[in-house]
Amino acid sequence: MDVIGIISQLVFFLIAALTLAAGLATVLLRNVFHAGLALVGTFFGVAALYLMLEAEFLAVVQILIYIGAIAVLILFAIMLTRSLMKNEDSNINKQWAWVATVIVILFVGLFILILQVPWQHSGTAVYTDLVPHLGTALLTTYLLPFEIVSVLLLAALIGAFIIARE
Amino acid sequence: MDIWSFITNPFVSIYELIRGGLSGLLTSVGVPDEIVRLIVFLVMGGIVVTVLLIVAPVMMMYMTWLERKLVARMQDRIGPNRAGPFGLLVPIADMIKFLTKEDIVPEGVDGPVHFLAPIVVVIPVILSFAVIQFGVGMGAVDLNLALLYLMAMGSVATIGVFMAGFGSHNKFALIGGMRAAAQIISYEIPQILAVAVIVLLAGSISLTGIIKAQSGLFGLGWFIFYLPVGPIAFFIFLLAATAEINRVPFDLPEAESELVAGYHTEYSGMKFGLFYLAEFLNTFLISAVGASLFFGGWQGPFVQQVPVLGIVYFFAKTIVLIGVQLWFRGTLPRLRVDQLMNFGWKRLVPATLALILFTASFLWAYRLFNQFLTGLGG
Amino acid sequence: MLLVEQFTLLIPLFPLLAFAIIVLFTRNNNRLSSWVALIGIIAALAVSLGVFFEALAEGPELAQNPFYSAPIVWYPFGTATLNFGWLVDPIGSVMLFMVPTVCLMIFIYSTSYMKHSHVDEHGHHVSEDDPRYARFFAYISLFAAAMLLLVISSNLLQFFIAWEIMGFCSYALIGFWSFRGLKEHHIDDAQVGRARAAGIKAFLTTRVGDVLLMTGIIFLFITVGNLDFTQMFNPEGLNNMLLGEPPIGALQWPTLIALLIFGGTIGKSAQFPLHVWLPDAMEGPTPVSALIHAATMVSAGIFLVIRMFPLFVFDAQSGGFSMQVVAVVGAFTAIFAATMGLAQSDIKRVLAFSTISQLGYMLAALGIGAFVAGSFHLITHAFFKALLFLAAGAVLHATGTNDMFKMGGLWRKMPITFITFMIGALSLMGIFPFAGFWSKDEILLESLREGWFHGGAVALAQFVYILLAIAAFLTALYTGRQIFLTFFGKPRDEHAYEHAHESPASMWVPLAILATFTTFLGLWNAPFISAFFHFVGEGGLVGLAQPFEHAPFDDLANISVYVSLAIALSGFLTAYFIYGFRPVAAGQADPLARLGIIWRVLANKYWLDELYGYKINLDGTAQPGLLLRFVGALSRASYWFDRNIVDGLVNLAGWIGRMLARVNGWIDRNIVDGLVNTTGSVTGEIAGWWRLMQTGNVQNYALLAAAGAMAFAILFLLRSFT
Amino acid sequence: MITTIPLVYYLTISAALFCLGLFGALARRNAIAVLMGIELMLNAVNINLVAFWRYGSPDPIGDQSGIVFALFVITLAAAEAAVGLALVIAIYRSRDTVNVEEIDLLKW
Repeated sequence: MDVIGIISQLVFFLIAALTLAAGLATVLLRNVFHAGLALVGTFFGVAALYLMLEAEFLAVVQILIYIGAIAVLILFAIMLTRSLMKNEDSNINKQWAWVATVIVILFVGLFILILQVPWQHSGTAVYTDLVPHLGTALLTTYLLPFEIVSVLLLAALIGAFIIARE
Repeated sequence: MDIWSFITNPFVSIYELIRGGLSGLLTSVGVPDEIVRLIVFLVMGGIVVTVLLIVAPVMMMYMTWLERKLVARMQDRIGPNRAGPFGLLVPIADMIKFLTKEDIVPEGVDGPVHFLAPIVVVIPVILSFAVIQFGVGMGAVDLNLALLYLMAMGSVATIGVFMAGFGSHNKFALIGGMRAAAQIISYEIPQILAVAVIVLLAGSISLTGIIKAQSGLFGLGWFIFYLPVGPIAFFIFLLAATAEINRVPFDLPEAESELVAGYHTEYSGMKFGLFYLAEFLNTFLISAVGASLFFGGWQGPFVQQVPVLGIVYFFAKTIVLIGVQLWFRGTLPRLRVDQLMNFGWKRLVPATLALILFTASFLWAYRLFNQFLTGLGG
Repeated sequence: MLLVEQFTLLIPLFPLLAFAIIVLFTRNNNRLSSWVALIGIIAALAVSLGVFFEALAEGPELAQNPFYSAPIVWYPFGTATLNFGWLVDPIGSVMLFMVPTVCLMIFIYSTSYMKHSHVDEHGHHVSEDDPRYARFFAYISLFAAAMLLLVISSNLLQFFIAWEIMGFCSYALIGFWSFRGLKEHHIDDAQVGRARAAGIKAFLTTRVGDVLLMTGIIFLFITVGNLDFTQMFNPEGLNNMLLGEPPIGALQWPTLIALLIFGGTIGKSAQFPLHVWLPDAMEGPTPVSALIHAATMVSAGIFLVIRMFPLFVFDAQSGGFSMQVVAVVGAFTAIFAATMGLAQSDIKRVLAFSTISQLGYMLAALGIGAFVAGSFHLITHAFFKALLFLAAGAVLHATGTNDMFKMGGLWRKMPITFITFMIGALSLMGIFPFAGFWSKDEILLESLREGWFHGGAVALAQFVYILLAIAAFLTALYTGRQIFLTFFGKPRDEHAYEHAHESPASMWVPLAILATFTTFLGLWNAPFISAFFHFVGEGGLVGLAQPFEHAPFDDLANISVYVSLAIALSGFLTAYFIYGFRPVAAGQADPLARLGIIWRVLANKYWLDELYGYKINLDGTAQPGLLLRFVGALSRASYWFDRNIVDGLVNLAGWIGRMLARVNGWIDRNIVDGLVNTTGSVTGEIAGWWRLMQTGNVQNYALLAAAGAMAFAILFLLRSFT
Repeated sequence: MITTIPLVYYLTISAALFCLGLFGALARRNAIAVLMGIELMLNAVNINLVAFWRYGSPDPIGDQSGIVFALFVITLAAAEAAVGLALVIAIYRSRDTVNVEEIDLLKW
């Protein structure tokens, strides 16, 4: 393996480690606000993974929507519901041991599965401007889902407003 | 490289010289090609980043000076005039003050969050500078998603504001932070939509593409001249961007008469300095983006012949736009929260949507007309 | 090369834009609104004329290579795409010439017509705008836009959209005076009631046809797989329809679809039996009647048959009978409506029945395959019928009444209106040399030739010819009656006569222009010129490659001309002897009323309104017809049946049940309950233990779901690996 | 660069992130933290979609279905977050708690 390969693997492991660490912090941190900030970190890590996968558009969209909108929304909700979570004895519920068992089995199963399947790499290195193709695909092949998703967003907008207003 | 091209385009020439020299040196020593490219990439990246990191704070320092001078003039005062000629040394004195002041961390704050907040606020702004095109061929990166990237970076700053508000353990800071966050996400929408109008006109989301699209009319084919769409879009963009960086008249999150200083109430010393830095860099950034989108960036007469003029044009336009924002600050009163939200959601958003619809249908009709003209020719 | 054709889509856009501008911005300014509407239609007319002349330059080849483009992708789904665009073939281009021209005349006319004069409290005559002046112009702009869109449609669905917009516009305009503001002096409450009922009646009656049409479109899409006019009629698509099981008994797919589509025409073009809405539609303002009867609504129905003509031809070639149905319905409606027209006293209703009758002519012509004659009659009829309506409107605007028995002698007071009305009426009767003569004679000639002289006798065409000839006589008769009652004789109502005056220029100029067209347009397809035929008929039709047969100008044609002229003149003379020779005096009954029972049948429109329609009275009240009343009575009867007999039975059953239940109750309480209680308590014990599973905690449920899914996944994996 | 990192790496990270998210969704007390766990799971799915697009598609430029689906997932996640947080706030208003264990009106 050449030097560039080694470096890119190093970069990948760094990103992966940071992403997983932030993910772990998200689910384990006691303070919900800190967990929210760790979630932001995870989102950044995933965006970096998208960059490694040469999906720049998706990486930017990830930052714009996940961090700029969803994470901010979550932090907002945390602030609005903040006072009651101060003196909580534990942030983990009673069934956590069962959950841990299940996810460990799940992860091991998935890992074995991933190793077992003979994946075929057919991807070749493509660095071109993918966005025009993406836009065309969205407005032709995927027009119907696109429209449905926009209607869904409108419904969610109105629904969230109706549910949350006083 | 002849002397004429060096004189007309000095910065790019110097950059090319260093790069050529470095790679030539390394190759001659016998380093493998791949490693040479890697090293050259890292070194040149380091040089560009260093230049940016020096230019940005200096720019910011003299913007504070400009603000003081201009606002003072508007209020019929003289402004700074003691340190140096015309008070030109005041920013330096300010900087020394920031660096030497005690950094007070109040009791009860959320330690790491409180510490990281100013950094998180500053980083996205500096990252944004990566895609700004300061002159012909003078951008750190020519990203094909530059506009989207700018918007994404603008939205990341919200997290920092949240951290500052939440980590300070202070109700003024908390209210300020929430106000700031609500304001930023509300005004992000009209801003992005106004930019979308320009994207429609230029047919590109890369800053270079947009600037190139304004090269007509002897370097004066700026989008602001595209009546009536350009001026309206620019006006909306300017308002939304001003709101997004919390400046007058949208400076509710740091309204000193209500909230002491908003989310940075509990900061002092260089941490406060970082907030200050972020605010002014933001002002510079949106002025630069506005200049690029609506005023052609570095486009101007004779820029093809004398590329160095591009820098002059770019900075001139940017400084004029900064001046406009300072003018806002000197003349306009602050809005109320409900007025702010109503204005954003009930006026700006529908207006921009209508504008996009209009622009798109106009472009469609224009294309049809062009086809017709082509038919005439054939 | 200048390609005005590229801008065809702009034609409907201009009036639509006018509609939008009036509704959104200028609705409070009457003058400005009318100007906006006028500019919209003038712009549409300009582009239309450009397209029309370009089409003329192309000549008959245009039929097989029409101006066509469908650039707007309306909806791509799967492999099929619905593209909207424009299609201009020869007959479409002629429509593009006719529709905006007539609409423009009507628009100009409306600017004055929609003003009403009344006497204010100081005794002065005041002329003021209708309170809904701007709205009126918005509606008619939309109406014109819809019709123009329909004419240029490249796609049956696009056509149907325009069709339905027109349906709405007709509803809104017929019921235009369906409510009355404080300051509205020109209408009374009875009129408000009539307008309201008439609007609803028109809308609902045409709806019957529209549903049939929509069903037809759906079937067409299913069987052919395409709704684009240029691709719909290719041989594979049409032959597809013949594959598979025929839908109903012997009725094959093409016949069924053609008949369903013709159902739309029956509704829109007011053919028997759905003609009942059209006479009542006279409650709208007169320009609306002109718009509906001449340029837009009813023409749309005929135009639908014209557009779908290849389908009818294909059906006829594959042994179906849809064209016969078209011919029979048309011919029958022609004579049927003409008889009813004889016995009307309302000046506009006579014209309404004449419209129904003339539409019948067109359909009869199309039904026997005389495509060009039918199309030409559509065009000429539009001009002279618009003329007649506008002139009649001028009369009733001047006299303030629309009862012909209150008019009389008006020719002295309104000479221009009289002359233009005469031109239109002579054209309607089919008197040489006006437009109606040429087009109507051609229909008669074609049916005559088809019936007897074209290689054997064809009963259908003979039937059509006889009916149409009688209808021509009746047409001349009732038109003559109308003229003599309205313009000649002595004034029968002094007040109305005093009130009458010549119309302002903005009303008579359109009349004069239309009269000019009516006088000279017929020459376009006069037998010795036949330019219209060369243009429209010689290239066949979009989707129909074979050209139409051009009839020679032979002896038969000569004879036919004299025969039809004689029929018309005899009808007119009959009218003269009944009404003109001895004018009807004030208060005297109609001379034709001596026919007794026949007269009553005609005057009451065969009691069809009472039978299945919706009878609208003069005082603004309305009664449902017998059929509707029968349905109402049926539901009331079933309601009574339900209340008294079914409920009684139910109550009886209930009472018996209660008695039995008492007996049962004892058994239940003492014997069964013991068992049940035992079961219940056992179940309760078990359930009390089981229900603990329902923790109400969403995470518990989710955990179980996740674990279950995982278990299945593991099971699956184990199976696939072993 | 793409060839030096096997697809398996991405799949493993995605699986791990998914499991973490599942843990967060199933074991956290705070309703908002539960929503955060769900967001993590959606992100994991997205990584998979993009990775399969990048490695598995024979024509990554012409057929960007992986990206398109990831975009749709992001959109749905945004809608989910908005409605979910609105629900949490509504519950907080009426029951003064965001502890999922206390929100058990359906309990036996």
